[in-house]
Amino acid sequence: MSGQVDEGLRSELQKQGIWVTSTQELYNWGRRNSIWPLQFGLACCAIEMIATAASRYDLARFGGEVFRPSPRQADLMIVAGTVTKKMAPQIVRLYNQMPDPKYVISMGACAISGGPFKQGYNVLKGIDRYIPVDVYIPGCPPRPEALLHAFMELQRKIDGQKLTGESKAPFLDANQPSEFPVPAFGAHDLEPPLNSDVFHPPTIKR
Amino acid sequence: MSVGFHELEEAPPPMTSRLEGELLEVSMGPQHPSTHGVFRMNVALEGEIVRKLKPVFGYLHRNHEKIGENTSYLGSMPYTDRLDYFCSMTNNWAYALSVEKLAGIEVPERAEYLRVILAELTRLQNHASLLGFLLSDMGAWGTPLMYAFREREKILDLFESLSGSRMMCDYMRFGGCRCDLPPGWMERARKLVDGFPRFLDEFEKLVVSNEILIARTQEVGKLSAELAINAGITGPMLRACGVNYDLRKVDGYGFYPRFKFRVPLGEHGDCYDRLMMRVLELRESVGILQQAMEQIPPGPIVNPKVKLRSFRPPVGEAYGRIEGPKGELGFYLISDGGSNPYRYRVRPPSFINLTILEDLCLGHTVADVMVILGSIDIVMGEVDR
Amino acid sequence: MIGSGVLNGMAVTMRNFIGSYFEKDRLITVQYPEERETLPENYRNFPFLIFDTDDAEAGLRCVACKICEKECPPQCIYIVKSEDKKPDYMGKPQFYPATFDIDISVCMSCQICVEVCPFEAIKMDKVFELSRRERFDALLMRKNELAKSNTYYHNIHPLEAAEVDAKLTEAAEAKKKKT
Amino acid sequence: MESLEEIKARGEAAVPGAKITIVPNPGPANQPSLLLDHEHATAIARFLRNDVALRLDHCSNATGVDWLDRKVSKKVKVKKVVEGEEKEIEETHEEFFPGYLEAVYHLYSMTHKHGPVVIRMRTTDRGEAARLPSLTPIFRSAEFQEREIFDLYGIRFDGHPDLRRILMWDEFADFPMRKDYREPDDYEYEPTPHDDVLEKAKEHYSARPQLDGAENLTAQS
Repeated sequence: MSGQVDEGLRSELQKQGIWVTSTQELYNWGRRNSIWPLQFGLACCAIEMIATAASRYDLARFGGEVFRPSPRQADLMIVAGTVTKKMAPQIVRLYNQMPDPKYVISMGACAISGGPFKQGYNVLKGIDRYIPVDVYIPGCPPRPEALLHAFMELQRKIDGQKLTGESKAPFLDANQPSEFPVPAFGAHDLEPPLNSDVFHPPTIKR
Repeated sequence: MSVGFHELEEAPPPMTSRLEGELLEVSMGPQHPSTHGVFRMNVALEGEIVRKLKPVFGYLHRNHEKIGENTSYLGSMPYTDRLDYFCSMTNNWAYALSVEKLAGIEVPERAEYLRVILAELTRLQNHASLLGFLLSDMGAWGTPLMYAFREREKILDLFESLSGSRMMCDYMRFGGCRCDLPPGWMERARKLVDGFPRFLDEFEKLVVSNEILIARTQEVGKLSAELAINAGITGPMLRACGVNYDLRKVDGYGFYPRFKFRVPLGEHGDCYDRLMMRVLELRESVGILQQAMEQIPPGPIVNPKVKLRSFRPPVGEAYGRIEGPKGELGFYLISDGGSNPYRYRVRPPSFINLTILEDLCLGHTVADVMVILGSIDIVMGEVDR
Repeated sequence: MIGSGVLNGMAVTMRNFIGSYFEKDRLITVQYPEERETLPENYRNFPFLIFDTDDAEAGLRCVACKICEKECPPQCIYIVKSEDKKPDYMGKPQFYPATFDIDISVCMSCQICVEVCPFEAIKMDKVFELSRRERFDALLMRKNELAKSNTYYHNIHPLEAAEVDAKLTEAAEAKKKKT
Repeated sequence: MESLEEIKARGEAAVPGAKITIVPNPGPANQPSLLLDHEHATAIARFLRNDVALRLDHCSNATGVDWLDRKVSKKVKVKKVVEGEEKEIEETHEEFFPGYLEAVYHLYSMTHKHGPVVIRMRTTDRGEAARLPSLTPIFRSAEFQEREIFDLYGIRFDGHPDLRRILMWDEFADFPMRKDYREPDDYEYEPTPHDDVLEKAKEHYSARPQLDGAENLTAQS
């Protein structure tokens, strides 16, 4: 009998016990199939987000059609479009208002890195300067299928999250921050220009 | 020591502050389900009635003009797609038209026809999705929007098979278009255009005689012709006030004089007229498309004299404009003879159409603000640039 | 009669609902990921580099002329020219890109690099399933990830690839005649 | 529509004391413009709007342009008497043009369906005196566009009812569309650096005197 159980599962069971493992599975199954996104579009990508939710691509097949206008009821924030410096504090505030567990999909080039508009004086070069991002979708704008693909990627991520143990999900860890400081408007730029607790770019030498 | 109620010698005085007649300030947006993106309005309300309304812009100000001044003329073309992201084709056209004016470039006949066809298809999908959004703002959750997006997807498919992208077409070039039609495209387009009136009929039946819609739009947000002209309002919004000013007729750019079409005009300038204006324009666009598809000649699609790289127009300035789906879309370019424009300015129709937002909303309820805003037809990418 | 407009609207909704069982036009949902639309020939997402023959390193058509790097509007291409020359697929010694990076977290799929390339070396790919959980390295496409064979190009853009091939053979023949 | 010369003549006749200059446009677009003086600009604009023959009632576009100080060096051949002999000597003259900011308006007529008539106004300098009369009392459509010009170019419009920043936040101190605007240093990660970005990168990584929370990143290397 025990020979048929796969090795990973067995070590998991040994560590956490059958009760935790099956609860975790049920819990993650429930969470994964009812991700409620925040109804919140910024720019061009938001239109593709609407197209994803509309009849052709039908996000409802993944349990994500319930777009909530209030961050208090949302699990997922799809940052769809260019984040300007004027908008960034609002986005961080919205993120802070979302209840845990919360996820962020950074949709499109602009939300990842400023994209084509990164040379602009009012464009934030990536929302991950202020809040942690779970899935990045490149593309300008990404096709609705690409958003669905990212959605499935997020579901896989949720599926892999653990309830207990060393590597438990960050939202269950009381030491992990779930709110981040909101940047302030300065005379020349946002203050601070990035949150160094969140943003860790590699140094590139050319 | 705690104080019991019986120890009070006198009852505490009643609160003197009063709420009647006081203005309640509400900030709607930038994250609001029906502000069409990141638009914000600071509204002062007396009860439910709007007494003051100040729009706040800039939440999507992504420095289009500054980037345009630092990029080559060709390099700005894909950026224009992202101005009004519903109508990349008309944006392309307006920009190409301005550069052609600036450098004195001729456009071959077939390319002009292609531009007309694509611009009218853009108008179809813009107006269709606008109607969907407007009804969605009014509380017709989902259904009309789904129908509108169903039609829009079909047009996007055409754009995709022609230009390679659903929304960001980047299709037009100075002196023509980038590539010719792929095989079978025209048949598909014809089929779509012929089938479009059915959607329109259904849509009209769905909404136009709907009592709730009439109650919410008629006599709401009335705009007088004088104010509309003075405030620079253009597009369907202007024509809903009864002013006959359509750049396709007035400027006669791009072979529009060759097509027979009427300019629908409104009477009252209220939200209902603005909504109906879109429906009527859709019907005219279908007519233009059918004529253009009949007449389109074979031939080259791009002027071979125009260099793709290191394109330098002569010193001078030009202002070109077209009738975009949202209004008069203009580009003002100053060339200093270099490879980048010295000044690159976009005249955004939806930004200027918002000038009279406060005038329209005063005295209406806060729920009407959404309807009025929806009927103006804004896209934040263009408002803030 | 009051209410008739609403009823009319309901009738349309009903017709659409019932119609969706019979008409392909009314039910357009694509069941991605099980069902995929065929992407049109012209579809473009991110650029890739073409190599001829089997060797991705030696057969690369790119000669590191840096035109695309200069023309790219959002400046997402980074090229370092090699110091030595290597014979290209036609046997002529040419420079080659020692580094060729495209930051697809910036690229806006505008196709200008393809249009300006005089060597038909860079083309647009159709892959769009590129979601990543990491940003920095995961979204920077290096030369080895970008290099794809001409056969692949023929698979994704058959008409265009045939045209390009014809053009290249014509140019090669013209050159042969000259020498 | 009448020619610009006629409009100029009639405008100057209608508004006594006004000075209108025609600015030529050498390009193929052939859209020359009228330069108005500050004092009479509003009156001229009102004349253009109300005149029966012109009726330029639609102010389509209003925008700013920044012209930096520039020096033009010209080589001029001058005849001079050198050592009792007349010689032709080449001399370089350096001419200095002080910079100014400009507001450009494109006027059309919806009544007569003609246009454009381009009018422009220039400030005396790019600093404190960057002021122009506002045309908002005449064309309502200039309201937001003049606010935008103020926001991005820093031209103050006298007579504008509500001159505030429109696109940037209120605390913002710079005028970003000016040609000499320098962006704040928010360079962090740029895997594909080019000319000016590369310069920025070098600057960024070499000296970071200001402590803005990013100093930990440079320490990583």
